[in-house]
Amino acid sequence: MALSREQLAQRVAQELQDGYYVNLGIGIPTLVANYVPEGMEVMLQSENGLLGMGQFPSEAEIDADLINAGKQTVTMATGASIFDSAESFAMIRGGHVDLTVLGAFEVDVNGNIASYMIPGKLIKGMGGAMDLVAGADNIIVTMTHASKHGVSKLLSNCTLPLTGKGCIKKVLTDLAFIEIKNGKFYLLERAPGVSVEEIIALTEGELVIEGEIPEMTF
Amino acid sequence: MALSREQLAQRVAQELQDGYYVNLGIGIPTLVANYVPEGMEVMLQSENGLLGMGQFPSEAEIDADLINAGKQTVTMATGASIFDSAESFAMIRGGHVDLTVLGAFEVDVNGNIASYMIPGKLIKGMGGAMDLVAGADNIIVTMTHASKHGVSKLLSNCTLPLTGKGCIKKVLTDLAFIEIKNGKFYLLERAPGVSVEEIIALTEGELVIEGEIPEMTF
Amino acid sequence: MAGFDKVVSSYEEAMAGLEDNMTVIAGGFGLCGIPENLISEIKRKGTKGLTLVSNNCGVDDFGLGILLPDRQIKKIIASYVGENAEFERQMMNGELEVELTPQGTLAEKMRAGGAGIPAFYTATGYGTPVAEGKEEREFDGRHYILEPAIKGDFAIVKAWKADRYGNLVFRKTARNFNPLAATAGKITVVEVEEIVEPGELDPDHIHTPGIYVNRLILGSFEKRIEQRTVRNDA
Amino acid sequence: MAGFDKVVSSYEEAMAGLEDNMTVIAGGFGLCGIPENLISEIKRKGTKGLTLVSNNCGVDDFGLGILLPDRQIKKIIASYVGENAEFERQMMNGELEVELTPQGTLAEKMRAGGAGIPAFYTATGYGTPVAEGKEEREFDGRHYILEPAIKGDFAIVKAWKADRYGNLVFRKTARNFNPLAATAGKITVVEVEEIVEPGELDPDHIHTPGIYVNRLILGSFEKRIEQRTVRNDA
Repeated sequence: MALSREQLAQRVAQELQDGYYVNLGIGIPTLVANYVPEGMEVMLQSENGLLGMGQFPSEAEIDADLINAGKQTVTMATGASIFDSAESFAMIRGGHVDLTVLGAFEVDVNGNIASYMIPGKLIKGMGGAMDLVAGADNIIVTMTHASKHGVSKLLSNCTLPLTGKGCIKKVLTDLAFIEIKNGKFYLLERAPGVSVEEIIALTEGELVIEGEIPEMTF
Repeated sequence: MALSREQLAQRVAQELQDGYYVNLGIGIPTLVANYVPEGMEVMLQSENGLLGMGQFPSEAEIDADLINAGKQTVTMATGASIFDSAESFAMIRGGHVDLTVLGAFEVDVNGNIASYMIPGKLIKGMGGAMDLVAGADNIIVTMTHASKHGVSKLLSNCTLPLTGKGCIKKVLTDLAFIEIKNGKFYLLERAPGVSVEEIIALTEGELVIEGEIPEMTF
Repeated sequence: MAGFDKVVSSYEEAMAGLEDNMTVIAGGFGLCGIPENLISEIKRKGTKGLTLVSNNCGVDDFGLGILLPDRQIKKIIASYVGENAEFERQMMNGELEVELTPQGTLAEKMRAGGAGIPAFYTATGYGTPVAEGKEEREFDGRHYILEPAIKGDFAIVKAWKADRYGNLVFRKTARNFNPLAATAGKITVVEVEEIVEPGELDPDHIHTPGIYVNRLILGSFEKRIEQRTVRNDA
Repeated sequence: MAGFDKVVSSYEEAMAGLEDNMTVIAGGFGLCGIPENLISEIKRKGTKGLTLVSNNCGVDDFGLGILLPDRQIKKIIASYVGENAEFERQMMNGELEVELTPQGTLAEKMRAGGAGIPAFYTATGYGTPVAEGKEEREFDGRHYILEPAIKGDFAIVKAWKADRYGNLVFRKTARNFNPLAATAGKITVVEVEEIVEPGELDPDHIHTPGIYVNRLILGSFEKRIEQRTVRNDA
């Protein structure tokens, strides 16, 4: 069965390591914070200028001067630091963030990602996404494998305007965990109960299947 | 008579305005701080990361963590701020300092300045001088008009390696106050008791003399 | 102290000299740390044809959004916009020009503007619509694009505390773009919650040295919250 | 807390992995705010062929100058050097390569290295020996040169206080190049006068966030003064 939002977050969380500085995008990526493995600590970077983002505040703790990149009120974790936007993106662009998790509309076999703009619809802007994909070595894209109508989002070539070129190496969809290299998708894992054939059918870009593909475990 | 070091500093100080942020180079420029006119306030920028440099410390105040760009122990003036070297030169390069005063070996009619290197001698380096001359709109160079052997330092073309190209507009020597424009030196003032002829004789670059040249007043 | 006292006593004085068709750089992220009263003064003045540089454009009735109804904004350079209906309408009708700029590039462009760096290379936006018309270049086998600096005729900034010399301290994530905007205005105007005497702020903890600040005004702030999120167990 | 605890217990551990021919970026201005014990550890280790990036090169018996007698430095990138006799001798004999870099350009190169900016334009050095071999370009009628970023295999930094997570606070003008060096090392090693628990430093007043810091060690410091200047009337 396709992974739930929570399962997607859980599977991403398995990629965390103790001491990782992590930037989590809006949506499913945000949920990853709920599944940090026991005994492990990660520090969340919020690109509006906060390293060490804490949980949401209580009513009494709400502070208009303390928000995250999604403009939600938050708190600071112990050992947090505050900085301006240039410093925040120096951190991101300079490759100091250990893991970036973000959503996308499409990715392709060359590691291109489209995530910010659907022509003809209202264009809200890329926010920090272009900086995040260009700056991070270690990025996990989380997305549904295909649209509701069965149209694949893992493509030979992205059709939408790009957020970044050649920068994505790992994609976790509701059906599969996939690595991108050598201009191809490599199937690493499949969602529990999802067959390799189902994944092949919903993957438009070239998909390499080597040996037995294990099911994800949670 | 040629101006003394103190008179040079005094004459430069006449160019100060209330509320000026000023960077004073090592040597004669440093003395300018002693002649800030009554009722006027200026704030001294030290390029190692201090805005609001105070006087030298008492023995009890000496602090190894508080020095100026000449590596001398100093104090902070009221309202001072501390910043890193990138911020300090952002300030300088970005043109936020109102007046820069520095010494030189040579200047020429095109506003070129040579101040950091005499080939064949030990080369110590330019420190912050190249940034200062490139970043400031308002620079006063203080120097002797000629060498002890009577060789002019106000030239058609600098002979030494340049610190900056086309960036100097005002030069105060021990003999004259000179403006540089249109590829020429313009004599603005002469030191008390120094004749225009003496200045002409010691100025190698083209010198324009328009009307009566007043003596400096102190 | 006259020479370094940056305090002005009215918002009219704070924004004096702002004229039609000028470029204004504004601090703030969403509605957090925005110079709300300086924006209101621009609305009151009715200045038109402005190019605004700001990460966002406020909401319909707060922040930079309040400059939309009277068509005061000609162009906005921002990373994320459209949180307001009037913005969408003007953009769709071609009444408002929008130059989308990645958030980090926007921050760096402001910093560069203030720091005398006319342009810099960044990998951000390479191969995307942002790269169109820009120089591309390889360094060590990686692709970058050239981004020019941004400077403003005015910068409008919100800080927490200041001394009369214009030394600024920001509070929590209300810092965001404010220190960068402060460096990039020909005239930088700052509104703050508290003004103290010079010497009261620790020199080691000043975020923006007063050299960048031209005018300073004491304000009172609504500080509207865009996404009021609380935890359930609290 | 294990994951973010950057504290190591020996200087040997602090500089582990430093090998011959690596590039080391060092904070400090003159002898102010230099990582004196980390430099001593490099001397003790005897690492050779180093490229050093630092505003200055210490004096004969203190600071980076102590790496000269054993010829540990192959090349130095600095703005102002030669405060020591051995430096002069090695430079004159061609035993030591010196790349003079304007102070502000040096600071900006370190910052760019840490910030993922591969190169930037600056007017500093245009038309001077510094511009030789560099691209020149006009923006708005002014001349600039292209300067590449600097990154180090190691960065060695002196801060005042740190928490165990590596969040740093600097003191007075001992800050100088230190925060910039901290961002530009593949491995950034910091020595400090005091280590406190996470949460003890005000998040608004942290100069260098811990993300840049790999190793942290508590040191004791001589803090030698280069020009001890006092006023007469005091």
